[in-house]
Amino acid sequence: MHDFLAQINYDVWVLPALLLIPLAGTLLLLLTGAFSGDDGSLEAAPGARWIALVAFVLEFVVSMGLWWSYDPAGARWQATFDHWWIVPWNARLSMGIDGISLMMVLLTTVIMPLTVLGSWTSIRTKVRSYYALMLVLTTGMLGVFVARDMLFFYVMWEIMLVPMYFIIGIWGGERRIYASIKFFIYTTAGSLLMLVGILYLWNVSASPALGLGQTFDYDRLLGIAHTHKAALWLFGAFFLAFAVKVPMFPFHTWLPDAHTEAPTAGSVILAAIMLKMGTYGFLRFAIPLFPSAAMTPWVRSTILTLAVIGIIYGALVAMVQPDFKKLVAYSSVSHLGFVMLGIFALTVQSVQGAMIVMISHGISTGALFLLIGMLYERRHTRLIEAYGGIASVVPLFATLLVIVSFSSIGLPSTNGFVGEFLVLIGSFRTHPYFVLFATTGVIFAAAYLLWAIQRILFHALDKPENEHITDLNARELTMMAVLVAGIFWIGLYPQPILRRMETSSARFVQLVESGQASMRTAERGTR
Amino acid sequence: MISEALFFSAVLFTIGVVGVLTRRNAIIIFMCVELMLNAVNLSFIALSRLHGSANGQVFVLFVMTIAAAEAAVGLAIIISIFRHHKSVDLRNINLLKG
Amino acid sequence: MYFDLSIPSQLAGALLPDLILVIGAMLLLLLSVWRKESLGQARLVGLLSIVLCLITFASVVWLWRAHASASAGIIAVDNFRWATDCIVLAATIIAATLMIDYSEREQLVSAESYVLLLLAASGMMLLAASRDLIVVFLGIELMSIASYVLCGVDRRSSRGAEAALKYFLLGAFSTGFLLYGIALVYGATGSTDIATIGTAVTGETFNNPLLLAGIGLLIVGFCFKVAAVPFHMWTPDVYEGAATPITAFMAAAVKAAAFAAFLRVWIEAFPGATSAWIHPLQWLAVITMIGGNVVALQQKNMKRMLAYSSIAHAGYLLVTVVVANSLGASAFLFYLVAYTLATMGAFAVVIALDEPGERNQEIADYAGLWHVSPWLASAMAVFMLALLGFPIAGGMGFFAKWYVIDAALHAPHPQTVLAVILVIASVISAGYYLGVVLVMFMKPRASDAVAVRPVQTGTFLVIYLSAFILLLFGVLPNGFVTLARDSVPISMVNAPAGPPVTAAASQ
Amino acid sequence: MLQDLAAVDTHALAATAARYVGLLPLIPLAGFLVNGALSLIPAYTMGPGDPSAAGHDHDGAAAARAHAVDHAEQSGATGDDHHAVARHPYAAVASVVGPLVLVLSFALAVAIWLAMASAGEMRTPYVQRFFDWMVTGDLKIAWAFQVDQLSMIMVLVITGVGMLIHIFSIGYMGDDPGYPRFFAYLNLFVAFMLVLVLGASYPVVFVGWEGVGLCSYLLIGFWFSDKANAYAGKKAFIVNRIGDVGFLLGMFLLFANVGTLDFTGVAASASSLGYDSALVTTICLFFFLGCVGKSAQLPLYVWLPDAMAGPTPVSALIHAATMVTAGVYLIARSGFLFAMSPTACITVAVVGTLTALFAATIGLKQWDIKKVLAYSTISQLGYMFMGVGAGAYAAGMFHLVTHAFFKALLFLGSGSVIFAMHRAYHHTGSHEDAQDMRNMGGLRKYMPITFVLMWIATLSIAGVPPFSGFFSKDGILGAVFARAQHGALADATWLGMPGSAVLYVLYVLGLVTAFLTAIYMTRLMLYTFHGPNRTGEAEQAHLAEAPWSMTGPLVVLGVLSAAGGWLDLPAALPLGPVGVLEKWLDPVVGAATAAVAGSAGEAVTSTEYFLIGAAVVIAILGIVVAVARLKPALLVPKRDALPSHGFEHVLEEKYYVDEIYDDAIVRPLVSGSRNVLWTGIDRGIIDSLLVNGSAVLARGFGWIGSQLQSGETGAYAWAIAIGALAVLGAFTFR
Repeated sequence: MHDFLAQINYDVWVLPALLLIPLAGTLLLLLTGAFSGDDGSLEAAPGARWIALVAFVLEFVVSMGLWWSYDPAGARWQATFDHWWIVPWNARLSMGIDGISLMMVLLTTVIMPLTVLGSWTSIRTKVRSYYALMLVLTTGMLGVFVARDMLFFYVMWEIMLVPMYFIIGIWGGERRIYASIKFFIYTTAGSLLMLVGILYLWNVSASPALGLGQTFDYDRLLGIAHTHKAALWLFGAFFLAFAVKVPMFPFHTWLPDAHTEAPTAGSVILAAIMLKMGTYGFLRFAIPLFPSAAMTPWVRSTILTLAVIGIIYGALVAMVQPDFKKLVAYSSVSHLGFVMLGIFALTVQSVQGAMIVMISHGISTGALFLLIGMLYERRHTRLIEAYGGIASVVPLFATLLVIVSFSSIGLPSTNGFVGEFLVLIGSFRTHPYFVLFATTGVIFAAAYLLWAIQRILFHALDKPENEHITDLNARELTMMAVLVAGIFWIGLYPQPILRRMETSSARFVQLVESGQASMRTAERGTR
Repeated sequence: MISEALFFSAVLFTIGVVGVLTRRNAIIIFMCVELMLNAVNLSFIALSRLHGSANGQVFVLFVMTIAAAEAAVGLAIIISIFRHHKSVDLRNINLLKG
Repeated sequence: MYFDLSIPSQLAGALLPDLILVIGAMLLLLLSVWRKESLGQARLVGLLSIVLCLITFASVVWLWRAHASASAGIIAVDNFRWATDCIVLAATIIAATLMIDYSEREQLVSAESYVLLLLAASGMMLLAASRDLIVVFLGIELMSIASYVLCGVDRRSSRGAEAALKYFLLGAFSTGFLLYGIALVYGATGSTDIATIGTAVTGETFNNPLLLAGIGLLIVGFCFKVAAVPFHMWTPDVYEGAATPITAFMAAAVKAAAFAAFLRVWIEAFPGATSAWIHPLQWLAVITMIGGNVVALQQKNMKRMLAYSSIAHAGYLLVTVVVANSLGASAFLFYLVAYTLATMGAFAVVIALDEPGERNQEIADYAGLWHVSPWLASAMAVFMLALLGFPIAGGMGFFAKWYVIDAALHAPHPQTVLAVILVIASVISAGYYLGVVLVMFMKPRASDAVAVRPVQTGTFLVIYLSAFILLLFGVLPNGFVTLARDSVPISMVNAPAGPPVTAAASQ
Repeated sequence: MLQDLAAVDTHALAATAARYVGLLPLIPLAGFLVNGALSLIPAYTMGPGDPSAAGHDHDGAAAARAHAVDHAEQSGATGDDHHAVARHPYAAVASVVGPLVLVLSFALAVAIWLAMASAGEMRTPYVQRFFDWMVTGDLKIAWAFQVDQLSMIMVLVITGVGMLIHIFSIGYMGDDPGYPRFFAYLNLFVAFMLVLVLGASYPVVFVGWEGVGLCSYLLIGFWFSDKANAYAGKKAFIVNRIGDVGFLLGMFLLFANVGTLDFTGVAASASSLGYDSALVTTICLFFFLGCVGKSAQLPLYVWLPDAMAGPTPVSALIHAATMVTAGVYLIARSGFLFAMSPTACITVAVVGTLTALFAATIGLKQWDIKKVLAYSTISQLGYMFMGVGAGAYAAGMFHLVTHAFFKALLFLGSGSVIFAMHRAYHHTGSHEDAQDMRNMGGLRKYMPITFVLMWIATLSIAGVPPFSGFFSKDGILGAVFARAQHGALADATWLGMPGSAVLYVLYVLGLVTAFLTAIYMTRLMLYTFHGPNRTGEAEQAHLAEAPWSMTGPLVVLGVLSAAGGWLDLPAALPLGPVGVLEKWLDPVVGAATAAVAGSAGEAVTSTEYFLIGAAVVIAILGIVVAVARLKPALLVPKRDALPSHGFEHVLEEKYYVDEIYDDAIVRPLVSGSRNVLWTGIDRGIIDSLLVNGSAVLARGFGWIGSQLQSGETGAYAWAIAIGALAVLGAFTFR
């Protein structure tokens, strides 16, 4: 495999190719749309979903090479690509992956084909536009994960909002308009302050002494020392952008609405990938760029407290949701709390665990949303109380829902456990009391999900309209099979993933710790 | 001398402003504006003399020309409004608001 | 190419584009009154005025490419002027194009409106060139008087008449303030020449109450023209009442030219008094940004909403005036390009969907537009996102805002707070810009909705070319960034962009 | 990893059957997969390609299923053990696969055991590493199994008893439409249980620990269409999770201080934690919290009685013989930790004893035959904790084994009874409760084999010699008494009280519990098998012994219950080889036992004979009292029964603990989450007030602004003038 990849110069072109393949798909869809003259309904344009599927599968195949080409012991950035962009501002199309980006890129390319399958029959109007937006969205998301230039990163970060806004607003549920605009404004409000922060960084990045101009280059920005006050303000700006995206309590209220109203694929993408951008942002930008601010004791303990509150609060609120999708949405708040805990606890295990939670939350919650979508497609309601006893009508569905739920609960031997365990065991070393509370989250996780599946799958089948729900078909089973395989793979043998991320996670921890240390010595020096 | 002229000019200007603010007849308001312009002209003349430069006087000529043009255009507009509203009372003219 | 402005013939050379435009406009005026008024004749005048603008544009570009320079004098010969001229002329061309289609739709026979457009444009070009307060005044009046008339160009419309009256009365009123301001500044410095004033206004003299009052009144005058809160109140009414192409013209070109003069005066004449005017201007910028946006949230009518949006953008542009350095000028120019294209594009869409008598302009009338004409809706979405300042999908709008924020942060007195407020104001603006997108894409088409007519050629070109340029340069803004960076007023070319900013988080 | 393998190669078990230890859980897992597939195959009929298009179509397969469900609903009697009657199309295959995998596992277990027996004394465990699980930084957790004497005992019990219960289930569950699913779950359970006992590190044990919880959840809710069953399953899992939090925190604390989670590693460096330090006590108590949940001790026992909602073989296998004893196993396994903390040890013993007594009192007044057994199980588990808490690991394990025999027998026997009762009611179409003892009586006539076997088990659990329960219970009580006399625990203080006094009290309470045990078990037997039959005239004709596939396993268990005591005879009663089990376990728990017990061995003294005598007397006394006081003839069937009063009623209602938990914890939590967190904070404060509030605020300002925009030119002029004044003012007063 390595030889083959080297032979085709894989590392050289893979990242731009990954960004361009979806765009090519978009173009194709728009062109066919422009010349067809039909209304773009599923009946009129059945080929659109095939175009999207082929594009996403191609994307997946191309991206898989990264799995082998990435060398954990190799250079910090791999598969790098660098091209001029906005010359007067010295902004560049600069990309590369490390272990953390690698996993996020692969998560994206794995999830996206499944979302197409998840939309296969449920999206019936304007299908070309729908899939075109999905493709654009993919470019944006991948761009965020591979960007090494802050301006490029920001542009990609923002551009994702538009397709998602349309996906929620056009193909969403009843309150889709409210949800979409809330989603957009909430997240924009967070990220625009980050824009100011990025500009500030850019302004201070020039070092005339070394003959270097202003730059957006991530690695050079890493090396800039800020005064503590400036660092705090900058961290605050970045924090807001990422905290909204994560979403951390109390910046989370856009999520239940967006998740609930989005079409299935939208919810899956939101949960599986877009939320991870927040935590990825912390890992890549907010903390390494301003370690002294992020690790200021009061900042750190505030964020850890919010993370732990998020874990418990999200679970408790999830417990009382009448709408299953909303329940899963709040469960995301809880799961992402674990991620934040792991990141800010700053040990190798906790960071690795946070990454695993990010991946496995993508898989498990994605799967949950797909399953809800399948149910919704059949019964057109997401209310838990509308079901009951359907396990006897749809045993395959029930089996899968139980498996996925238990992975979300964090049953050992599924992915959920590995992540939470690593987060908690790692965090315990630095913050035992936070972990004490966080660990109770596993009880509530069991409470809300088991209660929900009990009311959906079990009890008597007492509603006549539920008696004729059809069980899953081959397409639906295919996508679930992929996710279930992922659940058990990560649960039983996460080592290939952990190994690939190990260097990057360790580097993150070490970078922050040394940044903290240098800050301390600097302060001591000034005193 | 100069301060008296400037003060006088300021008073005239203020009278013009107050007229604009208090009157509701478009033509009267326009005349008040003309008063303001002429008050400024007075200042220009005085200052021109103070500085001993011709600029101020040149400026006054321009202002007078432009005021004339403005008057021509303005009266035309007021006539046009009168055609529509049969009135030039500004209190009646508020189709556009919000 | 070098012009010695003390020699009349060379002065005329330096004013070549302006002269071409004015003389051409006069000839067209003759043409327009030559024969009995008819739609065809008006259309001919319109087309010829576009040609004239193009010729003028070519002459501007020629002078620009020839690196024309000049001795100190009443007019500037610098890239800032050429860049502003280009924007103004482009806006005029767009307005004339839209006017042709609009007149045809509304059966409005008005050949003189094109001539007025040209005259207003020449006033604007004069403003862009002015380095003397007399010229500033002349330019503003030339522009304004033509605009007053343009507002009421549809004599059948009582709303048009009302708009014209309000604009005229308030415009004249504010002219008084501007003029008084000029007079006081003249009194304090003994000159109307901007450069001379600049040397006179230094740390020692700027406490002169005459000067301060003059600067204050100049702010009032300029802020009226650029429609800054609280001098903005004419804007929504006038924009709504005027014929839509004229509104577009005013929203883009009038504002651009007024700002160009504002900026030049501030950069060249008053840097010595920065500490005096910076706080009032900051406050004006803040209340304009916030005020324009919050009131826009309440609007139901598309034109009115765009009017408030233009007020908000005046607030953003005021930030560049607060910065008042070369970076601010570059940011201003870049912003202007994006803003002009986006706002005129949006008005073009309004015209495309217009029904005779200016009906079908409520935002609610746009419901479900995407389902019946997806491209038009998409273009409108691009314009809205551009005005919002969103990257890629909003094209250049993002880099424009980016540039302004950068200018604010990079100023000698870093305007971090203004930058943050700008950002917050942008978030508020998302409420109504997205509201339009939402209505077009996510609401169903009303059953009694008017069928969308085929878009007329000129409007079509305006809409899609604007969108295309916005998007293209929204991905690769290199060309415009370089142009904007090199197009600062002549006095700033050799001056440094201010001391390198050190790590001060706020000013 | 290669180095580890090399090290293992030198072990005595390296070349024996033990190297196939990985197959032990894999075989039942394979059974799970096969049976699981069987249960899903009929369900999988290729539906239409587009679910939304055909979502409401009434396609054939769905109709058939719906009909089956209707049938299940009608035939499901209230509260009884058997629900739908419809034989699954692949039942025959499942009947082979399900038990067969257990037979194979058992055979392999025996082979490994034989290898161990022939390898001679083995002081170190045989650890087999398979592959890395979670390795990052200095955390190294591998998938590894550990074969030693302790795990082998458990493996034999699990596979052996499990095998018998599987065979029993063929008959018991034969007519259930979910037959393959049942075997799938049961197989999966065995697989996880084997992982639990074989795991070489705490995290691997935890996999089994939660895995069996999953299976328990699935099996309790096996007849999920009944709301109570589904609820009970969920309750079991959640209550267990509370304990699991303790397990997790124990692991975290251990890793943070020792740096490893392997049993061998922790055992090697446990002494670094400091004898009787707060740290080691905390670790132990956290682990014990896990045990409290899994083994249904106070205060987390509430799930186990409800768990009786599952099919009876499940109750026998999971909720009596194996899973619930995992806590005892864990403490025995962690002996090296507990031995370092007398405080933790006494806590374990106290909780165990109190649970034993508490559950026994409730058992006195239950009418549901399975509920009696459930509380009996809790009580017996309490005994085991008393034993391991007192550092008598071998005695605790011994009771675990004998309890597995006689309690499995009791449950399967009761299953047999319920099966007969249900069949009788089914024939007559009656909807009486097939599990209520008031509806039984006099069954010895109809079910003689079951009757005899159940009495063997009853005598065993009551502690009547020479049945197995007598020896194991005596071992525990004797150990507690011995610890009270001397040793580390006697010298320690517990909550300010001297350890020896506490232990003496525990000993007495243990005796009281033994007395109560004898009473409630005799009561069960009397009401079920003796006296007149209260089932009903019509039904009596259909009461009969179950088929041999069910009684066969009962017989085997009966033999084991009767003779199990010979596994570990006390020195005082040398009826055969003395202390076999204790010697066998010595390499694993010997050191820990010695640390707790002190150097003095348990010499055969007159005290000991006295103790044995006391226990026997108390057991017999209990039986006698029960026989004398209870009058089965006076009992009326359930439907005619009068409500009980006073303390009796409190016992019948189980001290209202469920209700208290419900009112004090569950309801406040749910309503607090709904009304305070969700409606109040989430939707109220954050969303309405802050998020939408800021939007409303902006719109409000906008509204004010647009109201100011009155359309009056004069007003606009005023605005300009005021603005101008303000600007001038700003210049003047700057």
